[in-house]
Amino acid sequence: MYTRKGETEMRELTYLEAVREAMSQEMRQNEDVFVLGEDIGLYGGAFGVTRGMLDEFGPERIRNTPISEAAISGAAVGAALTGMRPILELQFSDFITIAMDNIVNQAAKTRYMFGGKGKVPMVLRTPAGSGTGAAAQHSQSLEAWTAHIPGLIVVQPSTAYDAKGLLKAAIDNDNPVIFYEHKLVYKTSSEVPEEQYSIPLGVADIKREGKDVTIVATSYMVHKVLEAAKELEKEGIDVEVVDPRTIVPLDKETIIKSVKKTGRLLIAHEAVKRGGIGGEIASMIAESEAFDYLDAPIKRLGGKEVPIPYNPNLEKAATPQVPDIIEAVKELVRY
Amino acid sequence: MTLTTTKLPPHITNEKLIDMYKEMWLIRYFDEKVDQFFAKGAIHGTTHLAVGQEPSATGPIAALQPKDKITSTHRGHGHSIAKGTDVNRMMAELFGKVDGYCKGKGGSMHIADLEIGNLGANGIVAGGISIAVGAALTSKMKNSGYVVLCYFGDGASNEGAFHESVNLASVWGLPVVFFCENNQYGMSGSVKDMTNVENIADRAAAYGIPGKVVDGTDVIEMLNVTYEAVENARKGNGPSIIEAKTYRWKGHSKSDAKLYRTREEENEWKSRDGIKKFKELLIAEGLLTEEKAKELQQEAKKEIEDSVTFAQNSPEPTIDSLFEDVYA
Amino acid sequence: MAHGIFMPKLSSTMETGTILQWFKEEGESVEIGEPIFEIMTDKINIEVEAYEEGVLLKRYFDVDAVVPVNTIIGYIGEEGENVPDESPGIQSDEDDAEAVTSAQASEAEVEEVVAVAAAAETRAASNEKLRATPAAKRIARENQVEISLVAGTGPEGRIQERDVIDFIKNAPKATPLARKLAQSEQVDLASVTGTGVNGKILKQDIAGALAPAPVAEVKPAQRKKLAGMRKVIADRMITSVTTAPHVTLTSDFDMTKVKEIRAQLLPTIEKQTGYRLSFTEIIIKATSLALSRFPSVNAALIGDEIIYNEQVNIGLAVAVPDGLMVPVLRDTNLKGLAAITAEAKEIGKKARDMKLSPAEMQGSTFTISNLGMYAIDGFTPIINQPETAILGIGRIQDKPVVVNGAIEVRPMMVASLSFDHRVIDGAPAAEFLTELKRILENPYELLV
Amino acid sequence: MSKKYDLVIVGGGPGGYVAALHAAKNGQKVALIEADHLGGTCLNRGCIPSKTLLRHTEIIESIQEAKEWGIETGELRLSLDKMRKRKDDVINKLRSGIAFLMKQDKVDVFNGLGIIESSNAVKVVGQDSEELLEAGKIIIATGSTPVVPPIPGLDSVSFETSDSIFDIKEIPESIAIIGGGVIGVEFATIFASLNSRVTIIEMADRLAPLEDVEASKLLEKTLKKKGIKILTSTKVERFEKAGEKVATVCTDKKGKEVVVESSTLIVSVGRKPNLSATSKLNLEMAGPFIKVNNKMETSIPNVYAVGDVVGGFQLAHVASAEGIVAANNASGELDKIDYHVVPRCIYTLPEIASVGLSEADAKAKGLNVRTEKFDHAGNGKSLAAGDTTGFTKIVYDEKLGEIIGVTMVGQHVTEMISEASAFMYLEGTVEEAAKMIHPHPSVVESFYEAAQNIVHKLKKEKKLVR
Repeated sequence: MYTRKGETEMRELTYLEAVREAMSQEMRQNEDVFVLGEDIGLYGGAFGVTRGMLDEFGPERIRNTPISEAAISGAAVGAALTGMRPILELQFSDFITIAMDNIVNQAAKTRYMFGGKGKVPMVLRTPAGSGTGAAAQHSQSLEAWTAHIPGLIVVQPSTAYDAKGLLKAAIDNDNPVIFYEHKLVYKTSSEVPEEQYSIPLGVADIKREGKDVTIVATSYMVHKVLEAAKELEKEGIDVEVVDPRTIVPLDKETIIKSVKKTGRLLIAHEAVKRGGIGGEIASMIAESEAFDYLDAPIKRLGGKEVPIPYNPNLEKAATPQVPDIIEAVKELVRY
Repeated sequence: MTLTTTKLPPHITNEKLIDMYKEMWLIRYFDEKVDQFFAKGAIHGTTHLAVGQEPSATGPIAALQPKDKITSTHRGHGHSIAKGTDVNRMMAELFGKVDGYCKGKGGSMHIADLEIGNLGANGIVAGGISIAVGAALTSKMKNSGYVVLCYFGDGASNEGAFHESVNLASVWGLPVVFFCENNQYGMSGSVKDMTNVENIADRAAAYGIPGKVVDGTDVIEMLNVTYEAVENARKGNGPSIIEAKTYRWKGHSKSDAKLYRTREEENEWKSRDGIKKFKELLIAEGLLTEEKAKELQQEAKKEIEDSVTFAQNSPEPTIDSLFEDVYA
Repeated sequence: MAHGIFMPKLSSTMETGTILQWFKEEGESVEIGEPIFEIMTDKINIEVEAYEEGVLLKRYFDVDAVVPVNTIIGYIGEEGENVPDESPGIQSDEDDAEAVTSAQASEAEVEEVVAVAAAAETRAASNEKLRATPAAKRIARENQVEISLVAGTGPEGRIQERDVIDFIKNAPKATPLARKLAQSEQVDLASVTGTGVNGKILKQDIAGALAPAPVAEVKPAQRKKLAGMRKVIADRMITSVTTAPHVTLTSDFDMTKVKEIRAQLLPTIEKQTGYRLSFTEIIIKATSLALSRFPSVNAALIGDEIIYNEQVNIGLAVAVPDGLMVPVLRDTNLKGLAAITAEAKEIGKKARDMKLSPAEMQGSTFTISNLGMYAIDGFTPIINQPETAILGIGRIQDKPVVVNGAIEVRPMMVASLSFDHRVIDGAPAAEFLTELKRILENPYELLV
Repeated sequence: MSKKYDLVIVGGGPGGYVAALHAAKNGQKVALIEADHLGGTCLNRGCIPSKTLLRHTEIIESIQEAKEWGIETGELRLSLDKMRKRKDDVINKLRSGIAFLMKQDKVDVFNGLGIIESSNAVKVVGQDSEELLEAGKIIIATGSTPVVPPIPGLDSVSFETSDSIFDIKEIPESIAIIGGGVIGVEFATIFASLNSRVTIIEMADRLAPLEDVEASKLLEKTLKKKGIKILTSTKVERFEKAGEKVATVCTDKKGKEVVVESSTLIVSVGRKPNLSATSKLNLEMAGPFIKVNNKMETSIPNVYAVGDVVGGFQLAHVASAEGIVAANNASGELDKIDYHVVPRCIYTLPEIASVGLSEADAKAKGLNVRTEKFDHAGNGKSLAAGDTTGFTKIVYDEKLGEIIGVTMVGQHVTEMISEASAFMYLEGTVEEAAKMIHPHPSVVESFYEAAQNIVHKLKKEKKLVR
């Protein structure tokens, strides 16, 4: 993993700890910020993200809710509309289906419909992605849905350092933010400065410089792509890894610049390939000046068009793995 | 029941009563004028009119304190007017003009005025209920002391959001009053076919909160009952449900031939016109004379005519306003 | 002030409404919201309520009338107010109208945009497209390289970036002029070998590549200039062919009698002249006789004048090395066979030895061209101008011939007479040839 | 026993001595026979002496011009002796230069008349000795001599030719020049500046007839401005003695008799090949000249001929180029002469220089050409130099932008013509000429400007192959 030197003392934090620290540090300063969600109090959150926060902030600001995604998502919108800065934890990103009206028709559109009056500064944090054997209804990656709605901001941090900085930016932002945390990334760790810092939304991060192929990857896929890049380096293929960090707004310039340099683009995400954001990024590149620099057709890797299966081997086969990435890159370069 | 014998909320003065009378005519003429323009195709899209439900807008909102907030529905012109939203800017919004409340981008179902506590109409059936709960949550957490009056219709009472929200409000004891305008029909679904309880208010018991049925044509009864529920909530005793039996004289929307109901039923409800009853009550109580009533009626009509002129003179929004306010 | 009741527009597609029934009579009072009449639209039947209260002053349309949207169909107002006798048509107050038209206007705009988009759709389908990656095309564009000349090494022959770079790197060096000529004549520089300094391609190299490559490595044929006698013959032939409309008549002569007469006279003439009489001399004699009877065949055309020759001088075409000479036997109509034979033989030898004097080649009035010694029957001899006709003699060969209904073997010879149709017509020429046939088939007449 | 050489060259002029040096460098054992002085006509009686004297003319004319520019001098005193001395110094320096080169490259130089006995033997006839040289290969480079036309009375008067004129003792009071070709107009320029009264008599209808029509018109105009009398389309009938002077009797194009009296007479009507060395050979001839192919081979194997003796351009630099080709072929290295780009210069003031075909020649050849002329009046350097007479003219093909020919008239254009030659030799087109950055200010910029005008025109007319 890469490290990034900051002024203050650096220490190794897991992704999960980084998220918790971001929320806690913000809540200590800002009364309006509070967390609501199912089993986030004593239980500490389905994945332990809010562990310990009940003791520090009490039940008023760590509000355990009934299992009513429709109500609690609407309540978050209402609270945000009237001055609060709620952080709603949706236990699994798959449950967004029950809260969809409040996200798509209320949160995203209120400011626009009310002619610029009112704002909905809320963050919807939710664990996403497969690999934990949770099967089809608890393993989905549906970021393409929310990315499709004007008025929403969609964030997918891949590392602890990014998670802390981006969550801070999300909470400070006056718009509704959908903040996807991949379950398998919770336990990865990286150097995280102790003091609060904010990473601007819409700025991609080159996780690895390279000149032969550009791979745009999101969330947990960034780790797999970096692993593949190490292998490919042995065969003399120099991969550049671009992590957009936020899907909306998308840092098009960085991706275009990279593709102009390498002339080859692979997009990798865990979500089902059909209708995934890979298609959006590919057409953005095809419509940009980078088109003239393409020396091979744009290639995408995404989940198979199947619900995520329970069996571990089938589960692995359902989403792109490191060997798939290596194979795809070779196909691109052999061109 | 006469004014002198019933105890009115302290902030209701005689002038307020007269204002309430004129306000109801304002609400009626607004919806009639809008209906007229929609019939001529002069207004874009569709609208939902609440002609006949004026008392359930004016009565309950009259019970509120200025800091209290309301959430409205897709048939909410009356609620907005009763909460003090400016008819000129509302009419301009219906004409899609820049001076409209939403700069012409919201339309009839999204009129709102957050400064005066009007958290806005909502195009989604029961869309406003969980938002009202949220607003009440803020009031509780910041103990701002305001109560949220949450309007919804008989149709909305069968949405999942209604049950979850009322339960959440009751569990967290939130300062919100759920006010149901049961106008007998959810679009074409008669409430008798769609709801298996005599009164929607009866469902309050399911969430351990008080529920009360009132006459949707009696503005004074609604005033008092709402006042009681609102103050109870303000004291922290949690939410309650009030159901007003009322009737919408016009169709669900512009192209509704009202085949689902009989003319007799319509005429029977029209005969119990809340505005006329309130006029007779005020005259009986000596607070109003026939001429003054006519005068107030004409004033209201004039205000609505002026609102049309205002709307027509207001400029169209520029194309690049398309991209404004997507994000804060 | 009376208010117009108008036909409402109840859906975006509604154009007209049909009045089904009236609920109010003229003069009856009307409350706001009270239904006044019922109409049928393209979708549903619907009751139309009053927006004004007052008295129904006028009804303009009866039941079943089809009324366009927004047409005034009646008036509500105070008792006794006067209103127009018939309907003023579409609601006149322009603000509503204006609102209506603006709504329609926006729809028109939408149509127009859709049309434009459709037009853009019809891209010209380009012919079988060259497979090249955008990067390859970009580099080709930037270096003015004709991409179709680049060999693609990608899958299915797709041209990759490196292919274009390699093409540029080892593109043959050529002078600007050579490059321009190659471009304008579509010559692939790679296919040209440069003769300039260390292989640089020059303009002439391109020109060379353009010149039609010699079909096969032909050994240089022996070249000879068209000159001398050859040139003279060529010129005369071309003049004759291009000025005289040649027609050739052929006829089969039965040479049985001629053979007999030759056999008989051969020894005598040989004794007299030392030369052996040949068929040619006999034919010359016969022809001369015939010519004296047909002056037009013995004529000459000089300028626009026909000269009917008195003398009959026969020109005899004699093959010589590289050419042809036509020595002349004079007054053959007056000379005997012996004289003709001797003269013919002598003059023939002189011709072959190229010793003929110019005088001996002038003055012929008719020419005979004899190809009898070859396997030739009929042919189309070219008139020896200024003469007007020429006789071609084929070989004498035994052939089955019907004589008096029976097949007999006879020594037959084809005679081909070409004549100048400007001077001689078909009939006289045919007559002359028939006469010649008659004489040769009865040679004894010659002795007369 | 006669000396043996791989290559014997007869004639030490620009054709001969350059061939000798080149063959020597190719490792050949070379002998060079020169009857007179090394350097031939060009060095001793042609280019070098004339250009030396023309330099004096340039100075004299500049001094006169300078008066208008505020640079005044006293009365000009001209010393022909000093001028002649400078001319001789230049010639001697160059002669010894060539001699040194010969010694350096071990070429044996024989002074005497070379007579080619056979295709492998050459006799050197010295003042008092003869020598026979064995030759593997022979190059004939005997050059040419001025033509003395058989005009009646010529033998009865004294006259000069280009061979003798450079040694006259005084500046002629007046001078008649027969022949308005390259040599005639240069002599006219020299003597006009020495204040002789000069008259040129030319049979053709214009001076320097081989050059571009506009060039020779401009030349006539400038020579007239210098006071030189020009009689074109005039035929010399006869010469007569007129006291001390010579009377040249001629008839103009209308047949009227014109008499020109002058103290001196120069005959420069052309040159004829010097065939003194080849009397014993049965060479195939092309008119008066020795017939050669593009490898400079004559009809006799192992015998080559170069320079004026084979005719053609009759220019020193052409002779040298032919010499090199002959030397290469003689030393077994295949080489062919290429006349595609041969510059021609006339050192009058202003100078004339041209390369490739003139407009008339191109059209005569049936080429579809266009021309572009840029007057030096519009050229900054010419204006600064105070001499704007002159122009640059490009003859080009509109389809490929090929430069078919260039003619330049102006100061020192003989130095500038090589740019146009380079473009033609390297087959550059008007586009490259229009693109190449030229020094500013410079007279040669006019070539650049003309090229740009052409490209703009062709682009507008969408003619040029892009």
